[in-house]
Amino acid sequence: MTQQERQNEPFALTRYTPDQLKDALRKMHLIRKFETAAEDSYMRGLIHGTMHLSIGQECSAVGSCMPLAASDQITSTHRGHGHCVAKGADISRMFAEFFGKETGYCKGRGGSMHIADIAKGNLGANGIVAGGIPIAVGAALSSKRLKTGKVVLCFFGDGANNEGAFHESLNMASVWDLPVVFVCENNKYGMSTSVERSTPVKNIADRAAAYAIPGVAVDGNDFNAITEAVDRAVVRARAGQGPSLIESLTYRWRGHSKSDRNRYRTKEEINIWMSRDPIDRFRSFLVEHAVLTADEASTIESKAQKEIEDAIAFAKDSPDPQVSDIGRDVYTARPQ
Amino acid sequence: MTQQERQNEPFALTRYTPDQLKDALRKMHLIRKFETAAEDSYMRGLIHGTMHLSIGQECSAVGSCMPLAASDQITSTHRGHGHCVAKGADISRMFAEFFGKETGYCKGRGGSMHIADIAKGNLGANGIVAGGIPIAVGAALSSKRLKTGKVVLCFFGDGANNEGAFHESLNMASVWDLPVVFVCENNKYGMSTSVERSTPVKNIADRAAAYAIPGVAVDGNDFNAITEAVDRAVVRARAGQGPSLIESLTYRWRGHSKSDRNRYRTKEEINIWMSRDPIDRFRSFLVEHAVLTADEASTIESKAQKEIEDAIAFAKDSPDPQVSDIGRDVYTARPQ
Amino acid sequence: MNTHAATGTRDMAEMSYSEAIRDAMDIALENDSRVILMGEDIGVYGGAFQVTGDLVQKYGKERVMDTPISELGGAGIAVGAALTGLRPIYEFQFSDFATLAMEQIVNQAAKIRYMLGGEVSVPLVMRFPAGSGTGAAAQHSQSLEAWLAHVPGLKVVMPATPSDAKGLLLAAIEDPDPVMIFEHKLLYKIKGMVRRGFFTSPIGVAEIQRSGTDVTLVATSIMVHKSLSAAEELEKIGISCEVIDLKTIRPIDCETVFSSVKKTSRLVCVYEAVKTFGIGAEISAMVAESPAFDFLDAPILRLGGADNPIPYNSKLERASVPQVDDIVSRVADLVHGKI
Amino acid sequence: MNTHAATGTRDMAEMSYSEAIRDAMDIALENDSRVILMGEDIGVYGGAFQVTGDLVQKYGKERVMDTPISELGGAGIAVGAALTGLRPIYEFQFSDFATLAMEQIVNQAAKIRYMLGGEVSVPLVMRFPAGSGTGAAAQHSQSLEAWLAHVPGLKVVMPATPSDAKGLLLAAIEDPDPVMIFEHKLLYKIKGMVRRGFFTSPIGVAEIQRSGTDVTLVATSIMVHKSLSAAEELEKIGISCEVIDLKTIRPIDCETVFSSVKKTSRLVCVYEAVKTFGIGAEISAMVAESPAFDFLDAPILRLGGADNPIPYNSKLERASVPQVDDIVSRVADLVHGKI
Ligand SMILES: Cc1ncc(C[n+]2csc(CCOP(=O)(O)OP(=O)(O)O)c2C)c(N)n1
Ligand SMILES: Cc1ncc(C[n+]2csc(CCOP(=O)(O)OP(=O)(O)O)c2C)c(N)n1
Ligand SMILES: [Mg+2]
Ligand SMILES: [Mg+2]
Repeated sequence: MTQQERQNEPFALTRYTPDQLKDALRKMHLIRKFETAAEDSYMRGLIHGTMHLSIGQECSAVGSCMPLAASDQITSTHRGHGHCVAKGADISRMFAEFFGKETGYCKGRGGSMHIADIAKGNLGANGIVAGGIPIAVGAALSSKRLKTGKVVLCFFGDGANNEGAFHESLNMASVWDLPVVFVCENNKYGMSTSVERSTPVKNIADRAAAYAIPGVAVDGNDFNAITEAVDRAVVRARAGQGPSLIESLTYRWRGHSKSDRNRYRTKEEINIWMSRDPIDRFRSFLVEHAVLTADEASTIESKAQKEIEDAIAFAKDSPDPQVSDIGRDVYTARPQ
Repeated sequence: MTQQERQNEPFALTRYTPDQLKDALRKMHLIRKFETAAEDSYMRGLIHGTMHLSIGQECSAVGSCMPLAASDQITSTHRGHGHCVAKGADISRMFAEFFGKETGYCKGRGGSMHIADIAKGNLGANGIVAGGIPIAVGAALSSKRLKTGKVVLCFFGDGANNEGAFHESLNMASVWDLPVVFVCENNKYGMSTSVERSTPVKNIADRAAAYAIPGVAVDGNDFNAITEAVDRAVVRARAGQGPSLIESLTYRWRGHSKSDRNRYRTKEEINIWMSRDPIDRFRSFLVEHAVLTADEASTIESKAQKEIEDAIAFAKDSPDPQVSDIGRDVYTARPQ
Repeated sequence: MNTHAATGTRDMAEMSYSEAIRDAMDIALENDSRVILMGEDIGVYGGAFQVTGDLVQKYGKERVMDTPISELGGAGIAVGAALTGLRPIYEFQFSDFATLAMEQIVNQAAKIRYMLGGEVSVPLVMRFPAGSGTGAAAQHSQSLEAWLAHVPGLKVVMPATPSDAKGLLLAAIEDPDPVMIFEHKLLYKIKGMVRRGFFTSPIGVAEIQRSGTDVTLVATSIMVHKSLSAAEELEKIGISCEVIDLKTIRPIDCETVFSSVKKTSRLVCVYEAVKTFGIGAEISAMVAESPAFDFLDAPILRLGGADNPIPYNSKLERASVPQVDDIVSRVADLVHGKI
Repeated sequence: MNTHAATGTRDMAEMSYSEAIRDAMDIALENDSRVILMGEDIGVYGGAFQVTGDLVQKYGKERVMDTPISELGGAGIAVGAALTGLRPIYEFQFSDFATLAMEQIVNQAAKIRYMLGGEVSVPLVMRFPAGSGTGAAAQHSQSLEAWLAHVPGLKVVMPATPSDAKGLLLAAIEDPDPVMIFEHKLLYKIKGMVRRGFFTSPIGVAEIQRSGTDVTLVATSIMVHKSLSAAEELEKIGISCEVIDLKTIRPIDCETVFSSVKKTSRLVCVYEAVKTFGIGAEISAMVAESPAFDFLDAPILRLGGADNPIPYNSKLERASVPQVDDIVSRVADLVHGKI
């Protein structure tokens, strides 16, 4: 390949090894299947809370985390299963948490909305819209002060961009040039409220200008676009040049949560987006560019399916927390 | 005067009668003298709280209120004496409030930081930075829903522009096209923190773009500049075209409050600004354009001085609230 | 005093708690053009708990306003609107999100009238879906009413029945001062007979829901129902409970509580919020400093929430708040002198 | 238990309450590079109450960080920093502004450890200058500690003396969990002997500041001083008061209170916050449900703040919170059986 050809090559192919790309595909499948199984568990009455599924947003989650080092950190949202998988979580412990089991990531105390994976750098989903944004900035402050070199990637939704916490956090991250990448996953709705009805600017990314930081809107369902944009922001953050705002345009196929009657959008709209499945798109891309064969792709998918089934079995077999432990971890136990 | 000449004339001369302009000068003097007397009372131990003086910002307050109709409303800040005078308050009741007297605007319950003048459309100063911003938007919502035709002018400082309330309020005002004019009085510091250290954009007015509303920074010490900018925003608001953000560049001569040691700025800086006294500037402008003579201007000033002295006498002679009335007005008394 | 006591059943209809709230809002929107609803997803979505339902169809988006996700600004806009002529009813999607709006609720809504020397009032209603039991974990299950009851200038009500949900809401809308309404999410589906049309239930008045002689149970919201169930169980073992539905926690109807305690000589406070610093502390202290104190034959018992954030796991979640069994056993212990 | 009781006076220095706080922060900044200070105008300005003073000169802007006026974001950044290795001490300029940050304090800081199954901790300290008496009116004079004491996951302390201001702050910084410190603004200038160098005062331990036999006064913060003054007056008329400085209001040192009540048989709670739903309610209820209840010879009295926002006028302001005279007369009435 000539230098010239390499430059015209899609970003992901220049930056990631085939194994990394296969792993990305694997993670997308895991997310889709995790969500599908979660939904199914809910239907069958195995779950007593609600859940926020990210089906349709798999590429955004995986692509955004792709440029991160293992030691980098993320903060996530109520719609956080995908982010968690993308950052390398163990599916078994995720299901166990979802089922409220002692073997879960939060020992059954947090559930779907609070899954975290500290070892892998996922500082946690958050039940409060925009609640994780200042926390991400705080983690970036730790990185800068403690000189750990970590970059923090902060996920939030389009709805979150109208919270005061968004404004205050982006402002301070900019004032202090902190190593944080803000990824706003714009799936067109905050619950039932469309971006048009909540946010008067054309692109949420345009708001970056109010903080004098770079802002870019990209197709979050296009693996090359999202990885390239995040990569640039990560490089910038790592170099001490401060934060960036990336708007990842995507779509959620399912309702906001289980109580959603989908009255605020049309079937047609949903169908159009479903017909542009981001996982299919990524798989085709990989096959087209001979990163893998169609057969290999199928194997990845079926392995993912197996992983999911094993994880569910593990979770189901796991013990519930003991009621007598209810007060554990409210405070840190200290040697007397 | 030909059409052409009229177009080149300074804005204020085209829009306001000489009497209106003289009254504006009178108000500026009243503000300066109110603040000076307030400071003096504090020094002499007549006041037990703190205060935030707006000396140096008189033109910004008066010029901003100039385009408003009497029935229009404002919300104000901790540094609110000037806004209150500008909207037409009775100086006697202001002093009475400042002295904590029953005859004060708030019957001695609110003090300096909460002076309001509902009859004149001043919905109140506010002790919470940015606390008045959503309230102003709410008042604008009332105007729109109740079709009163009122415009609401919302004062706040540069420091306030980093509060979440600023972001949320401007966003909703824009989404709903409410008749509100946001006037950010940028006096270079939020307490000790310079705008450069708190706000990464060049002009706070640039943040208007994040809400898709007009934003303009003007010299708030230039009567023509500030009145023209606010006038345009008021016309726009009255026409149902929604909010605007105006950044009024000004400077406070005194410390933030009485506990300020002025460590965060230089004497030179203060002196430069003091040498560009906005009241002198406005007076010279009026004399130059023959709106009044130097003598008339002096008379206005000395009358203002007299008004202040009478007001202080009234306030001093006024009764304190009764301790037995302490619980009055916590709730609205209702006929049983 | 039950305001609809005098009304025949022809004027009554069975409805759920959430239908009763919707009915009240419908009546208010119909009767008073100053009334508006504000909140997140209360329009076409019908509200996170389907309380506003289809009201947007009937009254339009200008009166049933979806807000962006901006609780501080939204609450503040409601305050400003109330100050200037509208009568907003602001819905928090979950009461937990009130944590974002405490500034406007506490520093502004509660204090403006007083700070301004009585020149204005803030006729604002806020609705807070509260409580645990939905598996939504620690950030969506809190009961924070004690915070607001600590704030002079606010009124705080906690209707337990569909009838009160409607009557207290209509009273709140009529009230010139800010009224905060805590609605337990698990109550939305309970049914009850509710008077048709306009009526109000008085703010600040408690109601004895069951008469008894051995012990007074003062309960709020969902705990009224649990206490009534417990009282039935306790009757079987010979313990006669008087159950008071407090209804308003600011201002508290002390007299109803005092009289009952004077009669029964034992007091138990039942509430879902974290026990420490909750409503039970206030009721207990109020009695302990009153003449009713002399009538007490036993310590005052508080049955409140456990001292932990609400956990996700459903067994732990249930164990975090008083259940009927807990009430039965603790009250029995108290009456039997074991406490 | 006074941790410096055993120390000779050579190791002691007289300092003001605010100097003691600054000293603690200085020591912590010196000893532990993870410690940072955050807040509005805490740098070159030295803090609104001059508590941080010149620390920025010594440690630089990276460790003594002026924040923009953004309490929610600032608090949240402190939470995130605490979660990931720093030990932030966040100063609210006035405790009233905590109303803007309740989301991060209550939903995040207090709950993260529990929600995450104990995988992390949040070693965060927050300082809240609180209380009235400065003529700053309703939005700058509140005492909101009861709110935070209602929240599992937080610890809440209220030092009354320079020594405790230092010792409890150093204990808070060492603590792995979030500790909220309420400092009464009128205490900043009081002086007292304070041990030099590093020491901690135990969180959760109350102290009897004066022994007595007729009545127990449980007080917090500035009310400890007012109660001690009242006790002197009361002694003159033959009433012997035991004065307990509660120091920590979450968790409360119940045993110290119970033992005292068993001895004196009378209990008065003295605090500045609005009486209703304040710390007095909790103390009263805690005693009323304990075995100490049987020892009580009189109703439990609460002397707390009036049921109104703090007014500006200084006479009204004074009348809004308990003063020494009020304590003297109400305690005398109680002991004389007039209540
Ligand atoms: C502070 C706060 N307000 C409201 C909610 C309720 N809520 C949960 S998710 C959601 C919509 C969020 O929209 P967005 O940020 O776009 O994320 P998405 O659900 O689309 O992924 C709302 C309103 C909440 N959890 N927290
Ligand atoms: C929410 C809140 N945070 C902090 C303060 C303390 N405070 C009062 S005024 C002020 C500075 C405000 O700066 P700016 O908005 O620029 O107004 P200016 O004082 O310059 O007129 C601060 C920090 C406050 N009153 N409210
Ligand atoms: Mg969305
Ligand atoms: Mg300023």
